[in-house]
Amino acid sequence: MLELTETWYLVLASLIFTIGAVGLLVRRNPLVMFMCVELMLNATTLTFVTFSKALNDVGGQASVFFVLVVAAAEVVVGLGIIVAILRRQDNADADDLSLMRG
Amino acid sequence: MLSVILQDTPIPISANPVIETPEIVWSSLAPHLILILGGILLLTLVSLLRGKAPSWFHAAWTVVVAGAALGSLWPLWSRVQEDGPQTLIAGAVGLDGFSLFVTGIICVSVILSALLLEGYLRRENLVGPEWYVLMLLSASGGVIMASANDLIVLFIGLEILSVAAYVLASMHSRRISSSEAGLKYLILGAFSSAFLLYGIAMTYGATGSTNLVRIQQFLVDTVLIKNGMLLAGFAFMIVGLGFKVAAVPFHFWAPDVYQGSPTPISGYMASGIKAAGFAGFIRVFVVTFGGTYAQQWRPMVYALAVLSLLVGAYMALIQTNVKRMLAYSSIAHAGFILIGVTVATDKGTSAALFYLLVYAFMVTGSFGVVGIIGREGDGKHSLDDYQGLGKTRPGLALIFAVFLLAQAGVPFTGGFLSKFYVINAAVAEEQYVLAVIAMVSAVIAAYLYLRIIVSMYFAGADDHGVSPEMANPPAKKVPAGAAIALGIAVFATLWLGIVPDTVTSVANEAVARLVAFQG
Amino acid sequence: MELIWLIPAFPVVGFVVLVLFGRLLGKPAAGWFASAMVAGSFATTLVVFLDLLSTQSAQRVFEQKLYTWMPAGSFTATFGLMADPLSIMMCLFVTGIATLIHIYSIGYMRDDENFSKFFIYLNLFVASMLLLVLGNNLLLTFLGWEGVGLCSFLLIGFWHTDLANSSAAKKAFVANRIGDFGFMVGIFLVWVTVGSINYADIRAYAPNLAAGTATAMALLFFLGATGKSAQLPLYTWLPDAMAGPTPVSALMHAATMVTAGVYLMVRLNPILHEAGWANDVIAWVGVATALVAATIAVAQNDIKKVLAYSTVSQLGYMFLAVGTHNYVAAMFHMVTHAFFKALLFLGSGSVIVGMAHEQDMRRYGNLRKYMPITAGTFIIGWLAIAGVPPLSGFWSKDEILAGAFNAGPAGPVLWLLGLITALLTAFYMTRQVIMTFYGDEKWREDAHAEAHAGADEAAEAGDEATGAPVATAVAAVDHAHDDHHGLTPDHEPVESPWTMTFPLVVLAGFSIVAGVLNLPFSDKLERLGNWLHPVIIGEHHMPNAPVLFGLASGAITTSIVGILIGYAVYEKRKADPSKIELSVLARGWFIDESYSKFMGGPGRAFYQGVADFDSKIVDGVVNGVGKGSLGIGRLIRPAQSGIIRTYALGFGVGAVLLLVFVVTRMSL
Amino acid sequence: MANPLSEFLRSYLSVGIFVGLSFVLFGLLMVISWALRPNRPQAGKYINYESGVDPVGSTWSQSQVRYYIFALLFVIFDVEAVFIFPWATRLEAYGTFGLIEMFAFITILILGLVYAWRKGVLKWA
Repeated sequence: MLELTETWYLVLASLIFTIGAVGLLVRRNPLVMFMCVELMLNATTLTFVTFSKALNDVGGQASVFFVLVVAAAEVVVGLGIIVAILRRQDNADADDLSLMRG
Repeated sequence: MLSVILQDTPIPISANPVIETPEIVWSSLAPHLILILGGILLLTLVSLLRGKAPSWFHAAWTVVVAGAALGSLWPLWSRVQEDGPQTLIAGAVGLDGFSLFVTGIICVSVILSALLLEGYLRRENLVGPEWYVLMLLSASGGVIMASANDLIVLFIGLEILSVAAYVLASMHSRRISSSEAGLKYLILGAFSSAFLLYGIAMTYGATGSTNLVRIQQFLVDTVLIKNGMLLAGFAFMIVGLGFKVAAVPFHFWAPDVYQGSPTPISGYMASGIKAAGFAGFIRVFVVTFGGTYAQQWRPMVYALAVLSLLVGAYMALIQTNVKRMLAYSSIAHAGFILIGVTVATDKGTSAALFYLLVYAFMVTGSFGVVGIIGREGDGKHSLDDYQGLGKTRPGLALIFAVFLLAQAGVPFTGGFLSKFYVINAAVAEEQYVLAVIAMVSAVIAAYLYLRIIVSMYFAGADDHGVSPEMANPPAKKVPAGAAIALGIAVFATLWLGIVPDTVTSVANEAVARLVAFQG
Repeated sequence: MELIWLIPAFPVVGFVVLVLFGRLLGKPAAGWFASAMVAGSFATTLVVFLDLLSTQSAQRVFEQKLYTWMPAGSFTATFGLMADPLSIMMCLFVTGIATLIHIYSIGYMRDDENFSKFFIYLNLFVASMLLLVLGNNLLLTFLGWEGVGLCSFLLIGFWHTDLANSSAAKKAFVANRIGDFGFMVGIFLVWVTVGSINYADIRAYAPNLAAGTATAMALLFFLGATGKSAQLPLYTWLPDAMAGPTPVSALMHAATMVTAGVYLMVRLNPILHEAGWANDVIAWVGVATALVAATIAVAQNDIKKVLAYSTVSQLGYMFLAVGTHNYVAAMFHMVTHAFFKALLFLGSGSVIVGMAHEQDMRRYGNLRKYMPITAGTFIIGWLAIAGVPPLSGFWSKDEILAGAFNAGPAGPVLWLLGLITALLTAFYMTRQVIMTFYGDEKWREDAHAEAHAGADEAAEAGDEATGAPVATAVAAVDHAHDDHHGLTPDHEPVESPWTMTFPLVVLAGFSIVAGVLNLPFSDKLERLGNWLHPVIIGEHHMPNAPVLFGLASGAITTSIVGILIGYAVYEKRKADPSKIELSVLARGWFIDESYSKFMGGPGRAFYQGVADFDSKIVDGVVNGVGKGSLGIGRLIRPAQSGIIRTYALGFGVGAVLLLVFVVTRMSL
Repeated sequence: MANPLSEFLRSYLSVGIFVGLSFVLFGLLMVISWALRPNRPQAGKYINYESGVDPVGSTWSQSQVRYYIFALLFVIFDVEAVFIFPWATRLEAYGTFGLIEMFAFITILILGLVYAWRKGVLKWA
């Protein structure tokens, strides 16, 4: 049977990371863009855990908590701002928000 | 069959009952604690008093708190001078000249911005404690970042700093561009912190620990055969920190966010947050990976520096909005400071530190003046709004001229010396190409600053040189807080230009050292 | 000896005081004050001279460093004055003549409205001349050189309202500048090779100068000298400089300024000593100038023009002496020439004043009856310049010719040409004296001759105006510059006031006595030779006695013959004067016109081309860079589109590039 | 010898079995009711069921902001809970230091709540 070594997980994590990054580039709706960012953060947590398991050091898993907290804070604040903007223009997608340019 | 399954999955219960908790030397965390508690107390006090607090109270409180934090630096500085830098809280936070210096810069920036903010908010009638609380908390984030000895602590400091900044940027409820700026800053900020985190994970994987001291130790002891992971970590971290510092490929957010967000906040962002960003940059790259791995990451930062210098200068030429001009010029300044970082020597770091301090005064002052000139609704920033300022508001125009000349690097101002030290550091390392590009960029940027001065004093002058009165001049009386702040900033800019040695000697000593954590 | 700084200080003080209070002092007082200043300087020079005389001839060098003027790294120019036999001798005759001319010009400029301004310039001139002479390094001499050039420009163009004068002044200045160019390059060359520009160092370093560099230096300084002392290529400005007031012509364009070139050459004799064939060049240019100028002088009708060309030819003599290493003779001739030429100029000045500012000799005649003193002194001057013995002219010119005779293979040819020039000099001076003071009073019967004179004038003016554009259009017969011109037939010339005749008498005395300075008979009598000995390097041996006497007698006969021919042609009307005064000579062998034509035509086109090049290409590049950077700005502007996703894209691209970089450097 | 992979999978077997059972049960209920009931489609049957009341407006109705704010507050305190639970399980191991630490953590969040309450965010009406 195939051996689920550490690189598998790393590859999976980087895949998720790139999906998140590309998602942010492609999608218009700020909410979805925000979710892509969260996706990227989760990819990093996966990498952390994989490394912690490989290095057999608990530090990696501890840092997952901090990432979690940070992600939560970001979500709360982010959604706050996005909702504030959406209330002002109902169908605001990211491209309309380009008053400042040049 | 179910119970069999349940029994087989062991639930790990650790054996030893007591976990030794790290002993904390509270006094050395003074600046961090003062800022955090100051912010929280302000929040609770004002909410308990439910709006009976006078409007100047918030600003006064912030200034006192930041002043206290600044004051607390002195005993710590003397302690560091005596028995050298220390690492505290199980290696999480480092106390050395570098972190104290950057903390000083951030506190200065907070004081000046708070003073400017007070008048600004009254004019825009957006008075509220939230502004100051967020500023104090973001400052505390910056301080944590500056003294972080652990990548995760660095990340947390960065996040505290940025999340508060996202909100600050979008707090001007009536202006569309403010919320737009907030959103842009938020999404791209989150995007960049994801990169930074991924970089940290990579480095963690490659070196086995997130603690800078252990990483350095690890890199000294072992020679990595496959350094791919580590280099990838470098790349991602550079992306993350590069964003924070608005280095060029990652600078796109800066002009829009500086233009959109309320002007004193842009000032704070341009000075305080950028200082913290650079602190992170230097602490991670110059200090930890400064040794053998320097030539791995230096080319990347070199490219960033060159791009920032050129794009910052060239794009600034074609702007018509003064705030955007200042934004692009701050990108050019970032380029300059990056030179200090690329050189990766103590001389470079102290040059960068000095530059950051002078830059903090210049930029906060400039944005302060722009804020005042922006008049009601903080909208009037185009060049022709500045025409004839020299005649109608000579004092204000003069102060702004001093800041602009300082940013251009005219002698007898701090700007000149800071640029001089940085280029000096570059030349000492035979980075002649970099030095030349820096000077070219300074020349191009000079056109930008002089353009503003020309429009203030000379533009629209009829034949015998008398420039017209301004259409609707800004408020005659400059708010008290702003006047104090501008006074301090102008005095400091000139003082640093003429008598810089006290500060430069401090900057030279304030070079980061990683010290193994004893016990 | 320490008083040396007083010498230039007096005229400088005079200059400053006159500039500040000139108008207040009013008409005569300003003039007297200026003369007093120059007299004071003369007195101090006398004191220093006596002091120098008393010291041993070897240590007759005293340098006084006042302050460091220009400390620029390894190059330091000190402001120091040097008193040695050469410079003190020059100071003596410069201040002496200047005092006399100052007194003279009080009378001459009596009815001129900006009277004090004239004396301001004169004092400034004397100050810069003294600086030129006393300076202990090349830079100070150059400062004096420029100061003198400036004053000559100001004084020639003193009556600048008249276009002719101002263009003459410009011409003089430009010609001098061309010379100064050579002087400057010379200074640079000296500085590069010798490492210092002090005369003492130059003199010490001279022996180990490479022949090539020494020649180059000599030629460069000679170019400077030709500019200043009006030698062949650059002499055209001196005749036109006669547009200035006569005292100016006397002081500057006869005695002092034009001798600066000779002084420079003598001062740099250590270099000339090493410069091989450069000396022959100097000698030949000198003798050629002398000959050409003499021939032109023969055909001039303006009294001052004749003297101007005669000055040019006498200077040619001096350079001939310098070229043949006969420096003592050059200095001797310079001194004697200064006396009798100043005398002749001042004499012509008093004639012009007497004849209501009419300068055309053809309308003079029989003036000795009306102006006895002027005539008497003028005749002494004439005899001196013609080289009639016992007067000073004979001794100095003879020494030069004798020195030239045995100077190398070309010696006799040089001597012969010099002799011919002496003959011509005697001839044209006689012509001038006779036309002015003897014969019938031609302006009397001008009534019927008016038309003829008018026509003649028109003819003259006509051919003059052909080529010259603005730069050199100096009317051949520059009519009197002030208003009350008009020599009416019943005009009774009257003798000039005592302030004008007194200097004439003094100068006449000197012209007679000056010869005693350097009699060739015995060593003791060669006072000037011994006096200048410490300054001169290398020996110059005159031919032995019998040859010397032969040459001397030859010289005497030529001058007598010259006078007789002149007398025959003009007094006795034996030959028709127009056969001698050929129009080609009158127009100075067309040299002047050819210059102006060149400047007008191709020269202008060239300068225009250079100016266009500069404006189009050089400025073009500079503005181009400016526009270019704006262009680049506009180029990368669209990247900042305002849309978050493009920012994120930029972000992503940056990250990818970094990763690509990492991959390249990664060692898997 | 059960190789490590199957050991790894076996521990997840129990989870797999429960999930499978739930799907089967749910599937059966839906299929049987679909098979037995008569099929007479009428418009009235397809309108949204809003607890008996006639539905008003489209689905995309403007939702009150306060729902959203409560959701945010919930997220914050939920994450707080995430930290408190592991602390609670090992309470005695952390000793007094751990106690003070956690109280500091909790008071900061409580202060945040006080601010929100004083700001009038929690008012429902």
